[in-house]
Amino acid sequence: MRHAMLAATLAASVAIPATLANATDLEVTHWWTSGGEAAAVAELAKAFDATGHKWIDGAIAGGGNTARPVMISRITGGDPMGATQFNHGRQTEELIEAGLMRDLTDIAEAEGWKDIVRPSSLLDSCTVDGRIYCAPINIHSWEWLWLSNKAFEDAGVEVPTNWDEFVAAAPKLEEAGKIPLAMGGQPWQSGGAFRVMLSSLAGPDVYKKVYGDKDTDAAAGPEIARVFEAADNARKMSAGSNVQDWNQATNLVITGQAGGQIMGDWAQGEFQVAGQTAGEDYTCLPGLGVNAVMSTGGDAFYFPVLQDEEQKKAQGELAALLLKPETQLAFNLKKGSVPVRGDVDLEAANDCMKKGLDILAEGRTIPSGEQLMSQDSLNQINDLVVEFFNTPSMTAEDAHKRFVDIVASAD
Amino acid sequence: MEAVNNSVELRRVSLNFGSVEVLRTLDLDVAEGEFLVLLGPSGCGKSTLLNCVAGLLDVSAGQIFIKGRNVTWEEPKDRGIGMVFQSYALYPQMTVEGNLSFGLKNARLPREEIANRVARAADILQIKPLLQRRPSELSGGQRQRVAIGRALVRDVDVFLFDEPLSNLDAKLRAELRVEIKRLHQQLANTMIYVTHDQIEAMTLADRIAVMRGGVIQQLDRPQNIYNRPVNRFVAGFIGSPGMNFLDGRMEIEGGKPVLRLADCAVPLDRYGFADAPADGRDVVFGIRPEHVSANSGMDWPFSASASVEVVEPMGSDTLVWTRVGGQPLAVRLPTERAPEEGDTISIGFDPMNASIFGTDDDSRL
Amino acid sequence: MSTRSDDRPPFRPFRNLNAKIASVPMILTTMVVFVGGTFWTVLYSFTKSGLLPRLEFVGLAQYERLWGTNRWLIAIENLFIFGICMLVFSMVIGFVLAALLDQKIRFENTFRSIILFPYALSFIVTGLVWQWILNPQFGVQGVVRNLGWTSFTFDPLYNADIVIYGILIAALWQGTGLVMCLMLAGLRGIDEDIWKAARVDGIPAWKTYVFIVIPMMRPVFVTAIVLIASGIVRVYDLVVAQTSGGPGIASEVPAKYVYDMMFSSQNLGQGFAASTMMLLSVAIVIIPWAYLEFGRRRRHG
Amino acid sequence: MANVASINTTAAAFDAVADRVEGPAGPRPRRVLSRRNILLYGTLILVSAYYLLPLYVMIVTSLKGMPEIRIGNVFAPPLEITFEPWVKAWATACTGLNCDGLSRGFWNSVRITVPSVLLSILIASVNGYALANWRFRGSEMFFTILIVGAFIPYQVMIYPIVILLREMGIYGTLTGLVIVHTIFGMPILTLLFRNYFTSVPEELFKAARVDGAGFWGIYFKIMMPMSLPIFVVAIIIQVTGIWNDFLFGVVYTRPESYPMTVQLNNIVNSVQGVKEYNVNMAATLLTGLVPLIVYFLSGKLFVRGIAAGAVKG
Repeated sequence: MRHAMLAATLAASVAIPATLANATDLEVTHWWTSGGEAAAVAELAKAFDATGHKWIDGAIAGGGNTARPVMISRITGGDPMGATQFNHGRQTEELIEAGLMRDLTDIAEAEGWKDIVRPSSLLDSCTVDGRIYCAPINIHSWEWLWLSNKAFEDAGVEVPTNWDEFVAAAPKLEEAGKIPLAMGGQPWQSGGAFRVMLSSLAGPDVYKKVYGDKDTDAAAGPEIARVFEAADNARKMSAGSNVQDWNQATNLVITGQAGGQIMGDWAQGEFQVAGQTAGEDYTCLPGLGVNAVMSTGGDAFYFPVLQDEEQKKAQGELAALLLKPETQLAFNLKKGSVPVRGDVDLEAANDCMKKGLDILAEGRTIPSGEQLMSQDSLNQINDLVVEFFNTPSMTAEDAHKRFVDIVASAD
Repeated sequence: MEAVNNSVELRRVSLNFGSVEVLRTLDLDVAEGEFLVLLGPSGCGKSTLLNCVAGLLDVSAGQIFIKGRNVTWEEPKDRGIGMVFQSYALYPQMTVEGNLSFGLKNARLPREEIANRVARAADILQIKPLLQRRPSELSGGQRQRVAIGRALVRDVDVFLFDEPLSNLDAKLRAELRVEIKRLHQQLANTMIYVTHDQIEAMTLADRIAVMRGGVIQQLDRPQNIYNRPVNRFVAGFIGSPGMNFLDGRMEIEGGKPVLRLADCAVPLDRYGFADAPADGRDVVFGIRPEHVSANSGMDWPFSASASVEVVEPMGSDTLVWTRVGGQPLAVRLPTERAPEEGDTISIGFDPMNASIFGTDDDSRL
Repeated sequence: MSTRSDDRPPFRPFRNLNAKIASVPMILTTMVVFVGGTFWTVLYSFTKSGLLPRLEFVGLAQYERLWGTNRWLIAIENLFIFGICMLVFSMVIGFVLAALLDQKIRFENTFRSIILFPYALSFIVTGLVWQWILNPQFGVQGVVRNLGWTSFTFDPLYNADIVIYGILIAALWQGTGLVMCLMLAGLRGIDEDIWKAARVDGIPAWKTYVFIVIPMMRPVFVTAIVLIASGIVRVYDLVVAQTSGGPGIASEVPAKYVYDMMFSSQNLGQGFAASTMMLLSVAIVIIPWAYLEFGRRRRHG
Repeated sequence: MANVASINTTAAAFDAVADRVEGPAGPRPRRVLSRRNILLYGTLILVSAYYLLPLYVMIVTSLKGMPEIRIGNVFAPPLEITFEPWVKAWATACTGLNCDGLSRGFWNSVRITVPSVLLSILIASVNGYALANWRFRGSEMFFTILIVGAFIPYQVMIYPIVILLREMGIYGTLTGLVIVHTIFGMPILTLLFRNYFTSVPEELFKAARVDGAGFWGIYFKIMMPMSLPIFVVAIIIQVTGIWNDFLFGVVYTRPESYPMTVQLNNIVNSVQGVKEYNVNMAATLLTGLVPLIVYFLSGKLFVRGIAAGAVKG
């Protein structure tokens, strides 16, 4: 920081031409490293560089759980980056309370974010005590089941239209040497899949009660017991899948080695990179084909408090840029996610994306897990589910009981 | 200030390592030009004392004067001393010349002065041809000459030697011993010399301080230490082969002191008692093997016949083990007059040459 | 006793000043980082620190949660299994290899270099290599299956029950060289006369090793055990590179739990509590050793 | 030693042929191919093969193309040698948008390792020297804490150090990481140097003091020139240790200055589509290359470093 300031004063004192002084390097950290994600980030970088500034890419591989610690320790460690990706929601609460994040309210008002961001709950997640601290960039929904048409063809069964059919088709898939359900080994993947099963199979109301109100009665109820039965099925179906990363699991579906995968809409980016077409090569079932609701979590950019005036200005420009229609379109097409503004023309959107847009338009939305629960509690649930998936001897009842315990102590 | 006729003075110096007393309230004066030897077994504190004088160890209490100047808290380099170590302690990466001049360079002496002094020291010690060599290329004797040279160039008043000859073989040791003596005669500096070798001590010293347990037992001229040891420890430590010690009982018979050794009695009237002898006191009677004669045909104040148990030839002399009053007694005889094992010989000695110690405090009566 | 005032040494804080200046980094490291840092962490393990440290005391709540968390229990169990196996195997293999190399063989240097070289590699490199070799599709399992034994199964990294042994294989590959080296140094330190005496007495070689040589090498064994044990508690990089704690959380270890809690779950208090437990377990190993080693040395003066 | 031993064995073998019929005379006959030797060397060769296997697999895999890897036998030598994976690993492999391969991490590691090694050795050697020759009240206590501190799990101190560095304003900078490496290298290095300087005859030190050299004079003019081997040992320990570090690199640096190990982990674990095992192995080998070179060049000194650091406890 001191060096930056020194450099700035020096720069000012020797009166470098104005055009040069305006070009500011801004480091942006994020954890978008898979093929589709990287392509989407490149769009953002291109747009930002077009303003005359320079996007310094600080990609941190290994997913949010690896990247967030680095980001947080840099922000709390007094070495903040220019901007950083977070899942909006409660991950940044304490950083904001500690005064480490920049208040974007003035920019949001100037750009009229209140009117264009849809659903409005997205902006609510960025708001603490009436002030806005983040720029939402996309809507990500977890509630998708991606199916490989080729795999079902090979097995000689119809492509299922809902979870139960999928479960029923599993034996045939296995006979054909396929893994019915691809599932990466990282805890957040099975944790997320479980949450999808919960909101889809038990319904949005139960979901809100459990994750939002931490209602132990609901958590202990028969609906959740059924969800654990479904998870038990999923466990059996995913037994043969031994990959770690989510995109490797997606790759199993793309290549037809696996029947399907429960994964967020970012998986779509991978299908696109592989040159596959929705409806022809793969099928998507929102809400597992049961309850077509979508969570409205997603990614947002936060801007740590900086001292350097030039960099502050660049921050502001980036924040405004992120919600511009062109940026939204270019980014979200590549990323496979849904734009945060309703007025973006999504002609180019494919089959699956349109399905998502329709659900959004109808308002069948639920808050994301990150918006409802602290990362700590979510990680506990992730740990439980991933243990369940990897421990065949653990019964659904046991897991259910421990789930209730976690919900009881969650915040 | 104290009188300046003493070169080195120690006043009530003591040194503790934790609860261990290494030096106990020690006083010592070394006269100008004197050659003083600190002698004692290992662990007696003699090297420690030398290190204190050099300033390499801080004393716990007391004062040290060199040339009348209180140097108790001075740095070693400021004390006007030169020191020679047992392991030579030559700087391995420097040439002989570098070793000799290192201290002078630290003292920032002018270049010519350094060259002059090095040349003079090399001359005295006859190490001129070695000046450009490294210590690893020198023999043990040469190394020790260089080490002495390093003290020499410092042009100081007091030389400290810390067992300088212990690492050399017997022949070289004898050679260098003479050389050190010659050096002392030539330079007439004060020298304090630590050794555990009594021959070195006897041959070199003006005075010897025999130490034990951090205390100076006896400080005297070599002959006195040999002839009149103040206690049993000094008596046993000095002399090789060691003094015979016979346990006995002192009685006054007819107004004359007599030593009772089981069946025989030794008249002690020729012995120079410090105090009047007491009747019925348990004592240790010490007599050196060289002071006992055998089959000499002379009339000794005490004589007895004894049978030879073991014979140890030592070259020119032979040590003959016999028994007196049931206790072993060694006799040192010229080899040509040595008896055979099993012979019976007549032994005799003069108690005037003996030393008698009380059993209570081991000190000389 | 002393009568004169200058009998006593004067108080001189600037004596030996350079040595004190030279020791400033050490004093700062020990007092601020080692002692201060440890104290700070232990103190904050009793607080409800989330993303940022906060002095809001909650008593033993973090520890209650810690010992009620399955992931921690798995981590502890893994550490236990891994630790015991690592200690036993690296000691036995290391000693046997050292004994083999001590037979006045030819090419001793070559053999020693080969066995020790993995020790020069980082845990990340080690973890990634073994991840590849143990890859069920292309690695050992795949090769054996291609040879015709199609039911052959060896996929430790993808089987929650045995994943910790998969990590153990890599750890042993990396670490036995060190033990071998220490043992070899120990064997070389043993007086040749012991072997001569044993031969004269007609004692068979293995008996000489077991009853005479090994007891004489006690200090080497103690050092090796302490080194390995403190390394075991720290094991982190290897797991991260090889399995990232997976499958699921089956190969979690305490060091990773601490890191994840502090930085990923944004629950510093929990992380501090876990690291305090790690400290405690190290103390159980180190304090007796330090007492034996340093305490005894001091008594000898 | 080894040479003498081998000469002896060879000599014995020749003597065995020339042995007379009358009865044993001269050295005991020994055959090279005795059962003991077959067993001994057989075991050692097997063991060596096991230890070399991963190295072999790395090299082989890194020289294959992806199609060849997919038909799958990690042990088979490459049918068609390609250096493309190496080029890719070094120059073009991606983490996120940064597709400049491991080269960046390599230079970062160099920038981290060189000052860290120099600073840590400088501080620790002076420190060990002070502890060996210039003890003062409390110096032994600090040393004991330092050694015991070496066994404290890093996890206990990670966060306090974050705070310390932040307060000093050097969090995330190279300086910060260098200091962290200096701190954590201090116990082992101080021990190494202290033990070494203690073994230097004390009289040498005393002689230098009588000669008027002070603390720094003795260190630079007497001790340092005498101790080159131990400095080499320390350099070996530090270069391999710091080069191989992962945890501190992750915690205390920012992504653009990640050391090679961290970048390696990122490249290997950030998959785009299919895992490119050949590139991964090339990257892994590249990362391991520096310590391996140090290891094979230093030979006995490396062993001595381990023994010196470890055996004395």
